[in-house]
Amino acid sequence: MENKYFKSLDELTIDTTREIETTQAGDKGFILESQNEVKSIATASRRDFLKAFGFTIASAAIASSCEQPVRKAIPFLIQPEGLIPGKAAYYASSFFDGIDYCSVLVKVRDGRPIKIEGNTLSSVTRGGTSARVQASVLGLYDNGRHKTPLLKGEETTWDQVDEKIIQKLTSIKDKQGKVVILSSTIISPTTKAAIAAFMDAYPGTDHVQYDVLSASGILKANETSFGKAFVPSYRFDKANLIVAFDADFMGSWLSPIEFTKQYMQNRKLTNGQRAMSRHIHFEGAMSLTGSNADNRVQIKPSQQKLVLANLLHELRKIEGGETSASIPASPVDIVSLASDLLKNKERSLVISGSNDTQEQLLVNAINQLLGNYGSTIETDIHLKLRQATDEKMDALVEQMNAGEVDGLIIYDVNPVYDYNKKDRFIEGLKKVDLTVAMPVFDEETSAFVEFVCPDHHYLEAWNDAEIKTGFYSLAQPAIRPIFKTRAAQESLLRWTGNSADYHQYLMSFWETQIFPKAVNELFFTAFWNTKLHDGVFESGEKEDSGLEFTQDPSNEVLVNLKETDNPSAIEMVFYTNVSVGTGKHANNPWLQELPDPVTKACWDNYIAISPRLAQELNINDEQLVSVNGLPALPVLIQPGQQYKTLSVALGYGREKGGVPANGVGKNMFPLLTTNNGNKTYWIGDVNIEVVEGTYAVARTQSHHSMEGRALVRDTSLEAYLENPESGNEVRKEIKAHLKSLYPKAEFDGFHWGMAIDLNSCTGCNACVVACSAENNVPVVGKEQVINSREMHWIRIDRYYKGDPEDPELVRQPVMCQHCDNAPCENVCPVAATTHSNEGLNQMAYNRCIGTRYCNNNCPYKVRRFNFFDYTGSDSFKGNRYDPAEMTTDLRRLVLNPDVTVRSKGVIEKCSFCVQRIQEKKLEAKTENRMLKDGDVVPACAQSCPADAIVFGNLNDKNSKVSKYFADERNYHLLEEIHTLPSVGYLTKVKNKTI
Amino acid sequence: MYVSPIREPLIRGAKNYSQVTKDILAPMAGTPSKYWYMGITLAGAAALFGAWATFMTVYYGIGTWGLNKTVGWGWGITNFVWWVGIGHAGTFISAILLLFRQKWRTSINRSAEAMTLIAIACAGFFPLIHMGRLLLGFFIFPYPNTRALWVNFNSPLLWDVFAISTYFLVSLIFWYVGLIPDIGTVRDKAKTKIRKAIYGFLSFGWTGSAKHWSRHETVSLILAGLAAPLVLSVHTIVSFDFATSVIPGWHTTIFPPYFVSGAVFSGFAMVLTLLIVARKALNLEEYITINHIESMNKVIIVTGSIVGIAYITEFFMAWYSGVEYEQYAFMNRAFGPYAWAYWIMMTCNVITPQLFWFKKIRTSLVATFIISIFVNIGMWFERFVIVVTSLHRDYLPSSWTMYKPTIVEVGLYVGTIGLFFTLFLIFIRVFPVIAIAEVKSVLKSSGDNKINAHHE
Amino acid sequence: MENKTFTLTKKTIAVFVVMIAIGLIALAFGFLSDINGKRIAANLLLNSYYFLSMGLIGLFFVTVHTIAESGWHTSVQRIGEAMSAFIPVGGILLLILFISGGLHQLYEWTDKDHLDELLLKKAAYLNEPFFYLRFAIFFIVWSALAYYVRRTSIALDKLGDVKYLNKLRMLSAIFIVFYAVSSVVSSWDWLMSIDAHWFSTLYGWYVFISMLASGIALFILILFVLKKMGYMGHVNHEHVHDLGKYLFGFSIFWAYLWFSQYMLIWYANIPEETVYFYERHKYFENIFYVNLVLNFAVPFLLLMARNTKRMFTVLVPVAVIVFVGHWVDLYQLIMPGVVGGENSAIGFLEIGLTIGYLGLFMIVVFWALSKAPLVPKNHPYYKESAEYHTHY
Amino acid sequence: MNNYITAYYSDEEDLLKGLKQIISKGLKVNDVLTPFPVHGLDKVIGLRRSRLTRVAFAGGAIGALVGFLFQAWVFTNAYPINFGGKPFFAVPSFIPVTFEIAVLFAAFAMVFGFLIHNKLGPGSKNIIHDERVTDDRFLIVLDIKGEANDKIKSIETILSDAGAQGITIKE
Repeated sequence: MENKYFKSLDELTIDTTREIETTQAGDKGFILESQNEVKSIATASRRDFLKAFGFTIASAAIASSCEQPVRKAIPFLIQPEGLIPGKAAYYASSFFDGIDYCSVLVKVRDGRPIKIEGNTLSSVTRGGTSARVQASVLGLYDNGRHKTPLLKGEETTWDQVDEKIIQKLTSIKDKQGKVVILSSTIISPTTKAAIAAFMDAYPGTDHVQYDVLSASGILKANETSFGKAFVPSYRFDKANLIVAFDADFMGSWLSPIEFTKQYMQNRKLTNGQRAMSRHIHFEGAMSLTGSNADNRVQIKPSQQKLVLANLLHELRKIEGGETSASIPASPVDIVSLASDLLKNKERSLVISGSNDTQEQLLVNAINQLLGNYGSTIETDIHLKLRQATDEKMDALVEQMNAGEVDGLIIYDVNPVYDYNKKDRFIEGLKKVDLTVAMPVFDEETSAFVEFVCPDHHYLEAWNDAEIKTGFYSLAQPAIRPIFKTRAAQESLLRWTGNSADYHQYLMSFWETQIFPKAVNELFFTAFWNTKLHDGVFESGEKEDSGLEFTQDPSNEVLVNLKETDNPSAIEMVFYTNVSVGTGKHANNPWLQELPDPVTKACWDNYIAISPRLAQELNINDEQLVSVNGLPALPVLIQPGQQYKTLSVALGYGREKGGVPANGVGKNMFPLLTTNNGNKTYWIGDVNIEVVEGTYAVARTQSHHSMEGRALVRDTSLEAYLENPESGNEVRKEIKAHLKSLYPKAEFDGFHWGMAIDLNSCTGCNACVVACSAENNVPVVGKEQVINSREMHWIRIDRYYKGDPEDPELVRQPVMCQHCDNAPCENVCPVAATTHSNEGLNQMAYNRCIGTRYCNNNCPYKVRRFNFFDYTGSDSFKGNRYDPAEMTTDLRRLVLNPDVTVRSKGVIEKCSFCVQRIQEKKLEAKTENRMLKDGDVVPACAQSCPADAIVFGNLNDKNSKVSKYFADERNYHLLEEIHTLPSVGYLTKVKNKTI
Repeated sequence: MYVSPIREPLIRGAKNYSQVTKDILAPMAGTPSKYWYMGITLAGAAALFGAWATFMTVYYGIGTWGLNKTVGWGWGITNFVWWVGIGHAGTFISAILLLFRQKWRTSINRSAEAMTLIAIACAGFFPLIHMGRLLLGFFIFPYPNTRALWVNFNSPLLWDVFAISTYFLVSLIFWYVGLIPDIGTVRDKAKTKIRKAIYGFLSFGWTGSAKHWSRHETVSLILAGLAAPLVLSVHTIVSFDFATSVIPGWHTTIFPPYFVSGAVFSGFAMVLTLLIVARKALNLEEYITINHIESMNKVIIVTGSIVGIAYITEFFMAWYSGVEYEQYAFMNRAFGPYAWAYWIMMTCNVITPQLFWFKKIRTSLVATFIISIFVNIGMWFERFVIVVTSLHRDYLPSSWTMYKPTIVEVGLYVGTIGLFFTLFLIFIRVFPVIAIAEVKSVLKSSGDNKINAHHE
Repeated sequence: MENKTFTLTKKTIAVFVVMIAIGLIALAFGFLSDINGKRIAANLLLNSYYFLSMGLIGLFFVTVHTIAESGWHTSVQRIGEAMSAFIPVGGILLLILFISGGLHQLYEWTDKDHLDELLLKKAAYLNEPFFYLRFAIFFIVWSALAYYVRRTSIALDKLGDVKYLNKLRMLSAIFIVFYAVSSVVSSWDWLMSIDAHWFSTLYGWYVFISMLASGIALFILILFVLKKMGYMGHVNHEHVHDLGKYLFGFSIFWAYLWFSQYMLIWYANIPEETVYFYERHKYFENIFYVNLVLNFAVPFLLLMARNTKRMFTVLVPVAVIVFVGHWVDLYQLIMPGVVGGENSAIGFLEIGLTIGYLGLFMIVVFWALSKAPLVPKNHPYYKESAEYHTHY
Repeated sequence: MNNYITAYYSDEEDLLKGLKQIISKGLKVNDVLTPFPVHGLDKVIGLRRSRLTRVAFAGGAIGALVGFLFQAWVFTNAYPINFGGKPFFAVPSFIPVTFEIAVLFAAFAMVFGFLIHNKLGPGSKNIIHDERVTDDRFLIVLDIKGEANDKIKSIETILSDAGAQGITIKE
């Protein structure tokens, strides 16, 4: 007799003898039957249950209901219009946090934003995202958000604060006092209009922009060179030779997502491309970008100007132009670099991350000499992401202290935490009569102001942005405001007496200001609707002033150049990492648990020190030291760190960020200094003092050498061009010996596979957060990371090669390899992990009893075990382990209902985003078509700003992934043990001079 | 049966049958001694510590242990294999020595079998407690269910379930079948009514009939024939837990016989540890003589040497294989962060038992006792070395970690030791520790007075 | 009452000489026909190793029972001693094979100029001088111990002094310890290094058990022949039963090790190991299964019952099958590596040469048997053996 | 009514000698109770070799078949799942469980056979003729049900001639 088992409750009542095709939408059993499975339905038996297991991975409801009762179930009595339960809607929006800009799509399920995806329609970020962008959805559900307006710390109503603020504003206006709006860089034209409207209403108002990561130096240098303070638009995709001085342009400098996209476009060797750019990086600390460079040169931050000057000098010498008086010699050899640069005139790009105006003037002179303006640096398109000059902020603080400021409205900045002279700011604040803050999160500054007027989270708000000249984008709410918050712009307008809501204001601004720029658009409504749908609008307009390089005071700089004061002095660099950034995201557990791309440490900041200096000072890893008398931090010995340079991350040591931000690391902002009006992100001649005790730093990787194993294979461009198999020669040998005692596996429909181009992966970690968001990966907290129990389904292995003082660094994203001969599947006693007929290695969480045998037997160690009840889904009560407060009702709203939340004692791992595969198969089926290559994109591939990850059907020989697999560079990790992984890696190629 | 006069007697003191009965039943009579109470208090306290650790593990999760993403098995499985190994001596003595007609087994097989059963119970505890979801542990049985799910017959852990439970059950019936005539003796010597009733019930109505004896012997022999390969199979399957994997240091073909040998090695060591104390405490020196100890020590030399050869073979093959992962795994064992464990293992398992080549040492109770303890320690470390040092550094250096046990894991281990001694102490009070009938059957041929025995 | 001394008759010698002649003809046929030189070398290795091992198992039988203080074996120990007399002969045959160019035919690692990376790594072990050194050590120690064990055993019988028994124990212990290592290492050297890229830690023990089971079978056959010739009247059913149990037990143990090795390699499916069985599956599939039937299924099923282990009518055919079976086992260990799938066959060369070796072996054994009384009646444990009966 | 007559020896060699004598006199010895298995007793009183071995074999064979076929059925028929690319009919994987079940069945079949055959078991009410049988007495039991008194007398004489002690007539 043929048994057929029901796969979902509906099927019990529906037809169970269905033969071939059912097009009845909404039948859940239907999801299970992919196109290739159709023929097996006729003979379906218990195998169906396995498919149902596959489905339970995609069905949180069924799975969790097995273990515990559903606590609350509220049906839609009146179904909201346009909402199909179980189907996600996507809304275009824009993310900007003072570091990254990103055009995004917000995935909304049942009214909840649960995931951020890159928007491929934006020609700026082109579908790329970053870790912070990915994590921003969790910020929406932050426990530390302001929930109501506050008056002197007490909860109150909007009417009350409005009344009181207007009263105060009016009295200031009456006495012709001064109000200052202190904000971050405003890239929103409409917001600027609202501010302008406010300034109109209160004539004594000033607007000061304050960037935590300042580009003052560039702005001021360009003001000198071009007569206008702007940041130009850089084109890494057009540069064949990139020389960067301490500019972490793939991590934090100006517009990292955009730059990563551009940079990688020019470095891919797939699709028949045979050339790639060369990237030379000068820096003291090991940065994300530096670790990706073809050549990395270690210099102290204080030497940077000298090296640049010598480079300019050398270039001029070769060019035969005027050479100024002799300058101190460069600490590193730049002669060959100069000639290389000259060979790449108009195709090179020299940048510096320094905030020193003089240094930027040198950079300008070099780029001018190389003819880069107009090609790799566009002066007619300005990058608007940094507009603040530090002098203005410093001046404001002095004015406040002098009692010249009567009202201060703080918007989107947290100077009490991140301003280097925060004490002075606080003092000044006390002398201001009206203090208003408009933050999203409860933060340090909120405690010092009279009125807190909480702003929407960006996912709740309308907004717009002009990222670069002519590149507009829109933001729209993906959810109604969760709390009693109000758009900051609306607050400003309200205080001027304008009661329009910001949505209306934005639309009318666009109708009058932006719509006219659109060509071929007749009706505003149509224009608006399409642009809102797309999220972006690119008008093609250009700047019309400040295009010409007119002034070159670089000779003065050269003449005044001095030898570095003290070559033996130890210097210290301050950087922002890819996770918490400037500290704004410190309360985001996903980001706190994100391992640094270089050190693999998380949950803390620490002082990186070179191995040589550590030995000299007799300091061990994790020893506590104090720098310049500040609170002690642990030391982390960092290969590749410049001998006399220390580095430490900013953005830690939050005091009022909530859990988990508070008390994580130490605040290093107070160490920043101001020189010539600009903030300097390094200090010279620091004093290290060893403090009693050690401090454990949580690291997800503790062994840094490949031990001679061919795990990450790499080669040089030269060798690659000669032999495409270079670096991967061993594969031929391995393949020749691949003998199996098993029947060859056949996957008749799909055979899912993934290819990872190691040449593209920068290690930015966007995929790690995307995966956590998509798959409800728990956050385990610092202590468990120290115990090596982090849960990430995808990790980026990082190894050092060569001399520990000057190592090469290679990376490799590793997730479940979905081996067709998976050692893990064999050993599970209860058949909880099995192989699907599409080549997926699947986990049935319900069936798992937690022997961890699969984990032991996985050569890649990609399986993760729920050591505690991290999610609150255990059947025992009171044993939850949630140090990062990820299981509060609020934060749980971010959970993806398509993915089961795992309970204590269960193994979990990468599923190749099986829920996405099933969703797309279903979609194709309802549309009665075959799946196309590229339809299914797992979360990691979707998030990647470098397009390093390709996913698809290996049975389709024309799919992109098949082509990658056929590439000579392709290899499989540990292929020699015949696991037959479905993940391939393409050899990393460095364009290095040997 | 003729026994050459140059052989040493197995039972000292000119005993008659009645004396044998009296001697062996003596420990069960009267109230327990002060030492017995002290022992059971100590053992019970240790077991309570284990109960606390069990609660912690079940309630809070495996996170209370020191395991991590790379080292998925630690002390738990180390203890499991250690206990299973110890549980091999009893059946080995009873079955294999019976098949090889080694008469000296008669004095020690009863207590060794009891020890086996208790050790298997202790061992079986670990695979259970180390499940992430203990309450769903029943999934492991292939029972018919409405979802029509079955288990994975490819999994060595599943084989373990069958092997361990079969072994426990067969050992239990083997032990009990052997015990039935002796329970009859206890019953017939019982003074109180209750005792008589209880032992009468347990004796299954044993009368000592010649027919029963005849069948009893057949059953014992066939059970021995079945138990002998069973003993091999159990530790073989335990070794499959490791050897079927692809982890360097785990995957090696020599594991099955080498584990079996190691198991017998450790089991004999534990039997020696227990019996050297028990023979003194229970006044059984005339039954468990220096000869017995010496015979067991010889088994220790043989199995210890096999284990030693296996160690060296593995090490040599790791080099000879030319496989970098294999080579690293073994270099890491000997010189890596857990090298101390490796050298403890080498010292205790390979070097110390070789001292038994000296007759003086293998006939010295003190030396035997000390060396048996060394072997117990060494064999624990062998499993630790195999489990932990293979896992903590396997294929991808990115995932290499260190493992450190927690107090909860220590509690579980100490707890099973407590349980072991508690049950053993109870055993010596309720059942005869020496197989009375079997000793009587060899008394004539191998007793002290055998020279007087006339035999044509 | 008993015929206690064995006399080697001319008729017996004639039979063996004929067998040897068949062997020589087969060898000559091998050289004259177009049979691959590797195949001849492989056959010589197979038989030399096989019969050398038979000699070693004979010695092992005597020594292991001596140190286990066993009594029953004394009735049959002369057979074991006589088998050990072949050790020097077998060793010399092996040496001749190696030095006459067989080494290069058999082992690819001897081709010093064409070593791949992996073999270069192993060259510290797999090189000719070291190989011959190990050979020399094994050969000398084995032969010497075989000689001394037998001499001491005869002395014990002659003089009946317990002092000789103690000496015999000492010698036995030395042999067991040495053999424990040398049996394993020699199997790596002579057999495993044929497939020089491959390795298995269990290999040495597997080969040892194979030879042990086969050695017991041959032991039974020799006992049977002697009985047929009217000797060994003092050996009763109990002794035969014990030998039968050995044959049964070791056959199961062989199967156990075969399974352990095969299953583990099959299970993990790592190419560096699977290559070995891959070839055997592909080119030697019949042999692969025949091996299991002859060496496990037959003795397991036929010797399970008590009576069959005691009766020559069943035991002898089973012993013949097992003896042939382990020859087949050795064949599938050697041929795939040396000759390869296409050129291997079992023909006149194989069968004839084996008959020749058997003849040579038997003549040596019978010669040795004739040199000492068959019944060691002065052995202190002999009386235990003579009165050996159990009620099981 | 008199049912049995019992007598004992205190040494197994005397027992064997006595028994031979008694049996040669044509008496049928009903049972002999001993504290341990006496070597050679089976032959003297003519006990057949036990056939429990066949029960064990049958149990083992059934166990092996059940074990193997069950696994094969699950993997090829009821639950054919791809585990690491292994064939569904994965014979090497089935061997361990097959073996264990065979041993389990054989052992249990035999032990239960033994108990049932001997009427032994928890709560079994077999007659205990002499409490010292399990200590140091070798007791012989003769059936005298329905025998005449003089016949009983003659039996007693034969017994005492054969060196038996403590001749008792029991109901």
